[in-house]
Parts: sequence; structure tokens; C-alpha cells
Amino acid sequence: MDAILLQILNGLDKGSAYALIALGLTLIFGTLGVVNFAHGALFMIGAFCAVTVQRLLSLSYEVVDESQKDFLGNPLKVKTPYVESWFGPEMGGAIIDWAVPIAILFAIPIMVCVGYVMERGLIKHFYKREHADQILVTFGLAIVLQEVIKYFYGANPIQTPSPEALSGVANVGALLGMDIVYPVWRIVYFFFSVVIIGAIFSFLQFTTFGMVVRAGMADRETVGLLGINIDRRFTIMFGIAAAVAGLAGVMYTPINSPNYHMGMDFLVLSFVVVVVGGMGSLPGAVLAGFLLGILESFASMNEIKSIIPGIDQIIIYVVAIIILLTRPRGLMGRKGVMEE
Amino acid sequence: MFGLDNKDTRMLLVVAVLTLCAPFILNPFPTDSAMAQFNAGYPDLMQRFVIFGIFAIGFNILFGLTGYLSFGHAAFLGVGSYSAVWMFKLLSMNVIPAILLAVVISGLFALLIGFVSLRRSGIYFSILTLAFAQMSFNLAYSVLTPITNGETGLQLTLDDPRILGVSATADGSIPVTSLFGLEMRSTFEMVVGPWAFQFNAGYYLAAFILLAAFYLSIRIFRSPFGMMLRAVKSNQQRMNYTGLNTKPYTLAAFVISGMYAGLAGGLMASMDPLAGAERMQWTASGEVVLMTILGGAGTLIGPVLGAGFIKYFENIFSKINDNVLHGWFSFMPDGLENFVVFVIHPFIGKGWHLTLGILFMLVVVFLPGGLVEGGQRIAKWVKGRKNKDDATPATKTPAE
Amino acid sequence: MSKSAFSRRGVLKSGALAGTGLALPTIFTASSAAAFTNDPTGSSVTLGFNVPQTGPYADEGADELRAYQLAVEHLNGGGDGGMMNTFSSKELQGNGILGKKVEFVTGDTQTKSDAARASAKSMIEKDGAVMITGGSSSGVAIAVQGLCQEAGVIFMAGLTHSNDTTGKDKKANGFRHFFNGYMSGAALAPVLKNLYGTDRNAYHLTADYTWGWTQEESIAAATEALGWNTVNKVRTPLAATDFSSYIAPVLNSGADVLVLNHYGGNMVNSLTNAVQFGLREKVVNGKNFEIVVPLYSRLMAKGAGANVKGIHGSTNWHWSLQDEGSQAFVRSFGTKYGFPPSQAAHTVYCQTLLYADAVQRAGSFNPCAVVEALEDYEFDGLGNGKTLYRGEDHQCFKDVLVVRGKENPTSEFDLLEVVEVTPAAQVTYPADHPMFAGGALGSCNSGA
Amino acid sequence: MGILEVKNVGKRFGGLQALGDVNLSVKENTVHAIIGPNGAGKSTLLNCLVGKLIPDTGSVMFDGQSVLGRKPFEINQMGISRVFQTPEIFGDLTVLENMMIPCFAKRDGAFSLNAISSVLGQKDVLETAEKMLEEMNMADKRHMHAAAMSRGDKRRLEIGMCLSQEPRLLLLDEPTAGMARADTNNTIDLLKEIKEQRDITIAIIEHDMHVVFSLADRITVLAQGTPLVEDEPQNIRGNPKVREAYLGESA
Repeated sequence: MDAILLQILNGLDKGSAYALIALGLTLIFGTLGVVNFAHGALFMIGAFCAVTVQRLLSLSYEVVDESQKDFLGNPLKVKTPYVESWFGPEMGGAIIDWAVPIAILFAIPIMVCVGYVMERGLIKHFYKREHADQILVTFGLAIVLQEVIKYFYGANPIQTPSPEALSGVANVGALLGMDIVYPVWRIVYFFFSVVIIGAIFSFLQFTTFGMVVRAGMADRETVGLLGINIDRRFTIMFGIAAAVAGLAGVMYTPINSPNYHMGMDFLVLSFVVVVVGGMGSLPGAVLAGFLLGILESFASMNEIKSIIPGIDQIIIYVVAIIILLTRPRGLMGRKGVMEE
Repeated sequence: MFGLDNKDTRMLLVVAVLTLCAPFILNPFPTDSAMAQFNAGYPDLMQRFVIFGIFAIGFNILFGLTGYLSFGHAAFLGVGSYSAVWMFKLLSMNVIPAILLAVVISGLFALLIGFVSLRRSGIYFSILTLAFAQMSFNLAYSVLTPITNGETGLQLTLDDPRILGVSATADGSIPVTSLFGLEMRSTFEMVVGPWAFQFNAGYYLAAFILLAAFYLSIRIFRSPFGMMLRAVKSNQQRMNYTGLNTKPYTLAAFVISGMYAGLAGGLMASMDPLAGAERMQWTASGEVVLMTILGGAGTLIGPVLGAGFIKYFENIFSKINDNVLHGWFSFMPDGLENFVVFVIHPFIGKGWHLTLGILFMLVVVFLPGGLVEGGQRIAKWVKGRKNKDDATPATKTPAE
Repeated sequence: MSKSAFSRRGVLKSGALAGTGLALPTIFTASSAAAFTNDPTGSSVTLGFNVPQTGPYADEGADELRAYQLAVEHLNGGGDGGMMNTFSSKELQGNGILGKKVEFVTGDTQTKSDAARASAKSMIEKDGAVMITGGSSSGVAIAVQGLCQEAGVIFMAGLTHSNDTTGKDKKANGFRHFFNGYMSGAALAPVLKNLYGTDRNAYHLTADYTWGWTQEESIAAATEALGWNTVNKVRTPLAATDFSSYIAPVLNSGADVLVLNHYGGNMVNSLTNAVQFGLREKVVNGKNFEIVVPLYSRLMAKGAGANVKGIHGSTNWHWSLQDEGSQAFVRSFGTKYGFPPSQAAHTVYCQTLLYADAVQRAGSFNPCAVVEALEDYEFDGLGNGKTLYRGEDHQCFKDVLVVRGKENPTSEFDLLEVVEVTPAAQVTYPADHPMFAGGALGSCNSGA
Repeated sequence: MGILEVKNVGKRFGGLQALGDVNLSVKENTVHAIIGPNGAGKSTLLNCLVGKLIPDTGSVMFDGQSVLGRKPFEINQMGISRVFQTPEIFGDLTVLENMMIPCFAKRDGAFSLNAISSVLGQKDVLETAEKMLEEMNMADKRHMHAAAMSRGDKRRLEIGMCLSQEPRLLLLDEPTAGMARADTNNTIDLLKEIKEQRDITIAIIEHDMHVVFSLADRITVLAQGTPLVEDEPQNIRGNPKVREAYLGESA
């Protein structure tokens, strides 16, 4: 029982990441009709925003300490971060410790800008082009972005820990009288993504801007005929989608150390999630994200693996195939979208 | 000629001349010159050019004609390779049965996957094919290791129970793949002054198969069947209401292109008897998609160009290192030399991905029809200039 | 910098001189009259450095390349000579190999068997390399080793830890300097016994491919010999990025040791996840829960950051070793690049020197002569004490390090501390050990 | 006994009764029009005839054979061709190719793996297609991309494509919807010509009274999913029930 509850938690947690990435992907697809293979790269850039903030906060000056030796036998240069000398070791240390949450503030404007530049500079020229061309250009862009990151940050994963206070485990089963411990940061991640998803849905549901965007997703031409400048709004939506992917990346860094190809790792998966959810459907993407996350977690349980060896390797794809064969347009897809 | 019209015959002949003379064309620089780095005329890469050319030609029959974008075609290539290597292990080192089995098995595999995947269209179809291919890859890498030899890839060993032929040669080596005794790896080398050209048996076998595959693809493009496939892409509704059943058309196209992939896989194993699971990964499927789009989807020659383009970068640019750069620019003053090397450095060697990504973007932005369109524009420009020259002979500068 | 490092083959130069513009056909087949593949007849010899430059192991590949360049510099008489001064064999003169200047070509394995073979083939066919070396995974090493055997060139495997490389997939033309899964187990077992006792329940998480399996087998065998009980062995997909669903079942499994048979990004993530789930603070059966990472790499340990503190594992070599050879290498590498070398760098540097030395001793580049010179060759001064290249399986036997994640690192490189240097004798196994069974070395192939 | 016999056909979408109890008989070699106000069930009925929808009740017989449960392409192979409201043609193909495809369908059936021979070698098909282009006055456009033509030409091409199959029954779904007056008249003339020159039965769904009264031999008026009356045009014109239900006060 505990094991099952734990796997549900794991599934919700994995699902949060899938859902956040898929949400942005399907938003871009639904509004702009663009198949964005660079979306994984946006997730990755978000993660490296966290790395960058951590590095900036840890910028240090060096003091030569004669009593210690470095690897060449020369006197060791001891590094002290500037923030520690400005705010004192206590406060400075705490600031560095909180680098990832601080990075959220930093990442939002950066990601919106990245999204804006991407859309205005490149993607907008591809609205009328075939999906194949969109795939080629966004795939090229994804490669370029990840290679640039690799050039500056290397290929190895980079450790970006969560704040000390949010690092341990919490007993989430205490309320139920059970002993189920779960990492605090993963719980934070789950609630964070619920908040983001909620925010996006309310934004689309309750604001005029959102209403126009939703109408545009349903029927772009008609909305255009009403004299509403739908393109500008769509540009903003692209920025928002980029920010969502970026925030998902920032918050993900303490869970797994980011590396330059993490975007590609998530790309295929996020496409599967979007399509299983139904192309262009926001609730579908979220639903599919959590569903696949939970199923993936269950499939990795030993009890299940002993029945079907290797099921955890393929579960996502098996589920995708079954869903697409039984529900032609995914869980909540609309008719006629991306079927040509 | 060959049942083709003049234009197609000319194209086939051009391709034939290019492939048969590839050892010359791809080695334009003297071996000792600094530019030799850019020579691509060595057996392995030439083989890769034509093999991936075949793969892309086959993919284009599906994608270029019907518009169905398969994201799992590498699975058929992988299955073809595994079949071929098993044939080498169990039957004989002759490449013919291996290639035949590769084509047949991948055709059957394509029939199975196509039958299921073609129940959906558009991106739903793409994801279904992707899912099947990724499943194949993941299983081949882990659970199916007894069949695929997992991470290492299926390879020949000294104790293969080969029915026709020996397990090991007299001197204790693994026998090599051959075509009725003609070893695939045997290379005839011709040295002309500072140039060296390599003529490899395996390459020529692959090149002849490429020509056959290309010829077949022209025939398919120009046939009623090919026209039906284009009609599928254009308007399925009208197809159905014109008494045509689209399903067997798309399935036939899928299986044919799967068999092309299997042929490529079998050839790859014949040139180098090892089949790695990575051949089936989604990145490999994505690569053939990129090759086709880059070259020009739906055009006959485009996919071959795209395949050559990508393989060239992968094999040539990845081998340029700082040392080579310093060699090239050593004529410059030291400071300038270092600066130039510093500027170029991110784009070569380990940065070859970056260069490729940039080129993808440039091609798709400026040449919407792919490399073929680039060729057409150049042809048009040359023609236009010629016409202009003809029209205004008075302004022609005699100095030329 | 030298003008053009790319003379394809010495034979071409002479061919060019003799050539009168007419074709001079020569047939290069397995049965031709040439002495051996890529016989360097000019004034230089080309080595092929085939390392991952893209993909997850690119940083490791980059470090290997640095070491290779350093080795070439030293062989050609540049720099401070590094380990050439401490090496027990004094054949190398700093004038290249057999008087020929050493040149090199580089390629990208992409950590894929296919790409690695393509790259190695281009070095052999186009650039005329007589020796291929490098790599950062066992799959690639085995694939390239097979190719080199067929082509008739020497392969000095880079970073490859699977038992199979010198076990069922061993080849006469290939040599491995790196240690392997069995040796990790043999080196770790006594240390684990001292630290954690003989009554332990181990839970294995294993990357689901051949390297992972051989390491799992080796470690489980070594720890079970101590009296440990193996609770479970769970395979994780290679593509996994989040290991939470594999870590969670460990919590209530009754296990008190977690063995992570992962490498690279998998290791970083599984270790990070294990620490997240509070395994390190956990107490099971009245004992502290422990994590073991049998194969450590400093570059990867960096990715796991503070999570490695106090966690034990084994490694091939570490820059903090105090012997003369290691220090000489760290000094010349650190002076040139500004940071200490990784175990990957050390391995490939040694291999390059060893190859050069073997050629020098054999007096020929002929692969079969080199194989003969390297087989059962014993030497010292390259950082791991007295070392043997065993003739029966071409595995290298030397001291293996047991290391621990450092509690108070003084710099970003100072992540591991050496706990014990396990002597070579303790990790040596008979060539017919069942974990290495199957396959045959075959006979050396010179391509002639 | 008509060539097309529709008996007691009913179709329900959730709570909506799209078709009540439709009976219809189309006589051979006549033009039969089906008219009715929006939402009368005209399109639903048509879709039941061509296999796109399967009715809940009743039967549809074509030339003595049931069409129910057959796929659209099978029904077409039985001899029913359909012209759509917005012309459905192969936009990426040339006009000549558009015309050849139905000829191939007629000659080779629903599927043929005719992958080796050249299209240009199929003289019989080429001849039929060329002839049909002549008849449609489109021979000069044969190498044009079909998508690049005007709406009227596309309609003409689509009708030509259907005719080249020599169908027994031609179904037209509002063939002049959205057309300019001149194009509409051209289409009427074309259909008249077809009617006079060929042994063909035509069923036409139409909004435009002008078109209906210039062509139809018989008219069925559909209202709220059931046929109101079926009669000859001159009788329909004066029928008060039709006026009330369909033409309303505006007439």
C-alpha cells in the first residue's frame, strides 16, 4: 500500500514536469499552428537560468592561503563569494543557498524575451509553411541552442541544489497514520506546477485576452476578421509558453542536475504527451502528462517488472499506441487538427 | 531510355556518372595539401553516402509522395541490419542472402507497423510510428540482448556456426563479407601525381544498388501508383469518393519505403558486419526526416543530396580540430592566427552539431524547397545570365 | 604549429615522387603484398584519437583529447616530458616513435557504436592511422576493438569498464589499460567489510545494458562472498532521467545498502535522487543506510555535487596520488591546462606512451610485433605501481583505488579522497574466470 | 422501381432526430432534386447514401443492392459518384492528372499496385481523360495546377472527373453554392447538357430554386427530417404546404 502511494506521488511529480512542458507545447501549437521542436530547448534554457544565477551569486574573489596547497603544490587560492563578503557569511551563504528560487524571478523576464525573440525573429516566418519546414527549422534551432549552452557550460551535469530548508524529506503519510516520506522539493515542484497550470487556465478563462486567444485557437480566421490583432496576442502567448517551459526547467534543476541535452531528452516524451492528450487541447495535455507520469512510475515497480520484463522501458509508448488506436484524436483532441 | 522520358533519363545518367566517378569527385584535393581534410573519397564515407541515399530515397516514397511523416523509419533500417548480421553468423558471408533477408524481414516488420499506424493520419500517425520505433530501440538495447547483443551491437565472433563457410579463417580471423568471393573491403588504389583515389568493391556494390533503387523510385514516381500516392497527399476525401481505397495505397508505400530502409540496413551490415541498437533510435529516424526535407521532399534527387550533406558534416567537420586549424592559418601572424582559430573553433570538431544546426536553419529559411531549390536557383541564375548575355552582346566584356 | 598534420600515407609521398602523372595502380586487399595496414613509410606516423565530442560524455572526451595532445607533445620531445621521465622503460627518446614525428587525427564517437566505427574507419582509410585509441563507454570500445581487429591496426581502449572488453569480446589487436567490473568488486569488498560489516542487505540499481550487468554481477559476487545478502537487483532504463520510482521501493525493502551500477548522467541522477529520498539519514535494522557507487569518475562526481560526500566507490586513478609518475603527469597536465587531469585523461595518456614504447621496443609499427611487445609486459612509473599487460586476455593489472567523496573539499577538483590503494595482486583473477568466459582472443591481424 | 430506393431511413444524433422516416425513389435517367430549408436533413440524407453515415433504421438500395455498411469507395465502385458543395479536387496535381485518376479507378478498381509502368504509357486512360477535358472545355488548362483554377473551373473539373467514371447515379451537393450568377448559369448549362447527352441519373441537393426548377424532373421536399411532398416541379411550385414549410412568407 505504501509502495503504491509512493509511486502515485512519484507519478504526480514526473507528471508535473511532463504536463508543464506539454502545456506550453500545445499552447504554441494551438495558437500558432507551429510544431515547435525547440520547446525542449526552452525547458533546458530555463534550467540553465538557474545554473547562471547560482554562478552569478557564487562569483568569488581569491585569497592566497599559504598554509594550503593546490593540486600543483602551489599555495591554494581560497575562493570567497562576493555576496558573503558583502552581506556576511551567514546571509551571503543563505542567498547562495536560495539560488534556485531566486532564479525564478530572473527566469521569467529572460524566458519571455527568449520566446519573443524566437517568435518574432524566426517562427513567425513559418506560420504559412508546411509542418515539415517548421520541424526542420525548430530542430535546427534546438541544436543551435543546446550547442551554445554546451559551449559555455560543458556537457557534464551541473549540480544546482535546492535550499537547505527545502532539501530533506517530509512525512506525507502522517495524516493518514502511515509512514510515507517524500522529498520536500518534489512536493514543492508538484504544487508549483499545479499553481502554474491553474494560473494559465484562469488566465485563458477569465481575461479578455485569454478569451480572444481561445477564440483564435478555435477559429483563427474569424477572429482575425473581427479586426482583432490576433498575431500580437499570439506572440505574447509564445512568450508565456516559453516562460512556462523555462520555469518548469528552473524548478527541475534540484531534482536532477541539468545538462545541455536535457531538452532533447524531454522533447520526444513531451510530443507523445501532447499527442496522447490530443493536439491543441490544454486540459488534454495536462491530463496526459499526469497519466503517463503515474503509469511510468507504476511500470517501474518490481512486482510489475517481474511479470513483464522491460515494461518500464516501453510503457509510455505502449500507452500512447493503445490510446491513439482507441481514441483517434487522443484523450481530448479536436477533430481535424493536424490530421492532414 | 529504360522506359523513362528524356528528363528522367538525363537525371539518372547524371546520378550514375556521379556515383561511379565518386572516388574522383570526392577527392578533389591532393593528399598532401591542407585541403585534403575536406576529401570525402574514402570507402567508408562513400559507402555511407550511397547507403543513406537509399534510405532517404525510400523514405521519400512515403513522405514525399503521400505526405505521411513517419518518425520511426530507423527501426526498419535496424531490423534490416540485424537480419543481415544474423545471416552472416548463421548462413554464409555472401552478402546476397543477407541483403535479401534484410529486405524481406524489414518489409514484414513494416507491414505490421504500417497496418496499425496507418489507422491514423497526420501527427497521430507520426507519433504511432515513433512509439513503435522507440519501443524497438529500448527493447533491443536491453531485454532483447540475446538477439541484438544490446549496447555493443550484434557482431561476428570466431565461433559463429556458419553453415556455408568457415567459422574462422586459417589464420584465426573472422571471415569477411564478400560477393561470391569478392571481398567487400578490398580496395583498389590509384595514385595520380599527388592525388590518390580509392576504388572499393563494397562501395561499387552499394553504388549499383543505389542506382537500381533510384531507377525504381523514378519508375514509382512516374507510375499510376505514384500518382495515386500524390493524390492521397492532396485529397483523401476525393480519393474515397472516386472509388479508390486509400489504405492499401498508403500501406504499400509504407512497406516499400520500409523495404528500402531494410535494404540500406542490410547493405550497411554488408559493408561492416555490426548492427548497433542506436540505428533504431528516434534521432536516427529524425535524421532521415531531416535529410529528406533538407534535400527537398517529394523531389527525386533531393533526399540523396540531403543524405550526402548531413553525412559529410558528420564525418568531415567532426574531424577538424584546432591543430588542423593552426595548420591552415599558420601563414598568418601569431596573434591573428590564434584569433582566427578562436573564432572558428566553436564550429568545428566537437562543434559540428552547431554548424549543422545553423545550416538547417539557413537552408529552410532561404531555400524553402530544400537543396534542390538551391540547385534550381543557381541553374536559373546561370541561364538568366546567359540569356542576358545573349540579349546584350554589345556590353559583353571581351576580356573574358 | 606544424604545417598540415595530414599526410595520408607515407606511401603516397613516395608514390607522388615516382609518379609521372600516370596511374600507378596498387591493390590494397587483405591478401596484398603490403607489409601491414598503413605502414608509415614517411617521416611521420599518424595516431587516431577517437573520443566522444558530442553527447553526454563530451567533457570526458575533451579531457581525453587534452591528454592525448600532451602525450604527443611529450613523445615529440616537447614540454617537460611528463611520465616519460618516470616510466620504467627508457626506450622513448623524445624524437617521436622510431624517429618518426607523431601526428594525430581526432574523431567523434558520439558514444554510439556506429558513429565510433565510422570515425575509426575514416582514420584508418583516409588518414592512415596505425593505432586507434579512446572512447568513453564499453559498447563503443568493443565495437571499435572489433573493427581494428578486422582492419589490422592496434586498438588501445579508452575508458571501458565492462568485463566483456577483455572477456567474451576480447580481441588480439586490442588492449585495455582501464580496470573492470570484477576488479572494482575485488577492490571494494574488503573496504566495505571493514566499514559496514559482514551482515548487510544490498539492493542493486543497474543500468539496463551490458556494462551495467557485468558490474552488477561482479559487485554482487564480491559482496556475497563477504556474507552480504543481495535483496534485489533492479534494472533501470538507459534513457531514464528521473530515478524516483526506482528509489522509492528501496525505502521499505529491508535493504541497508544501495549499490548504484550507473555511470555518467545516470549515476549523477540516481545518486541525487537517492540522497533526496533521505536514504543517507535512514537507519535500517539498527544500521546506517549506505550507498555505494562502484565506478566513480571525478568529472561525474562534480555533477552530483555535495551528494557524493562520504560515498565509497572505486576508480582507476586519481590526481591526488603521491607517487612520482602521477605527480609528474599532474604537473605537466595542470601546468598546460590549469586543472588536474581526470582518470580518463590519465588512462589515455598512459596508453599512448605504452603504445609508443612497445613500437620502439619491437622496432616496428607492425601490429603483430606491437602485440608481442605488449603481451605480458611489466612496467612501473605510470601512476598505478607495478603494472602488467596480461598476454592471455590483454587486460592490464595494476593497483585499484578505493575512494570516498570528500567531506570538506578545498577546491572544485578536490571531490574525492583515496581511502585505499588495493594492490594489483588482490584484484587479479585467472584468465579463465567464469565472468570472462566465452570468446577468444584470436590471432593478431596486421592487415597483411 | 427506381435505381435508388430509400426506405424508412432514420438517423438520430444524440437528442436530435436528423432524419425521421425518409422514403425516396429515384427513377433511372431522371434528374431528381431534394430541397428543403436549412437543417431539413438534406446533407445527412446524402451522407447516408454515399457511406459516410450509416442510418439507424431503414434501407438504401442502389440498383437492387444495399449500400448500407459499405465504405464510400465501394459505393462509388457500384456506380455512384458524388460532387461536393465546395469542389473536392486534387489541388496539388495538374488538371489532366485529376482527370486521369477516376479513369484509373474505373479501369483498375479500388487498388492496383501499378508501380512500374509509366503513367504516360497508359494510352487508354490518357485518351479518356483527354476526351473528357475536351468535353469540359478545359483542354487548354491540362497542365495547370488544379488548385490555381477559378472556382467555376474547379466545379467543372470535379463534375468532369465524376462523369469520366461513367457513373449510373451522379449526386450533386449544392453544386452552385457560393457561385456568382454567371458561374451558376454556366453550371446549369453544363448539367443540362449532361442530362441530354448521357444515360445518367442525377440526384441533386440544392438551395437555389432557379437551379432546381431549370433542371429537375422530380422534386422531393424535405422538412425536419421527413419528406413533405414528392412531385413534379410545376406542382411543387404551387403547393401550399411547401410554401408554408419551406418557402415561408418570404416567397
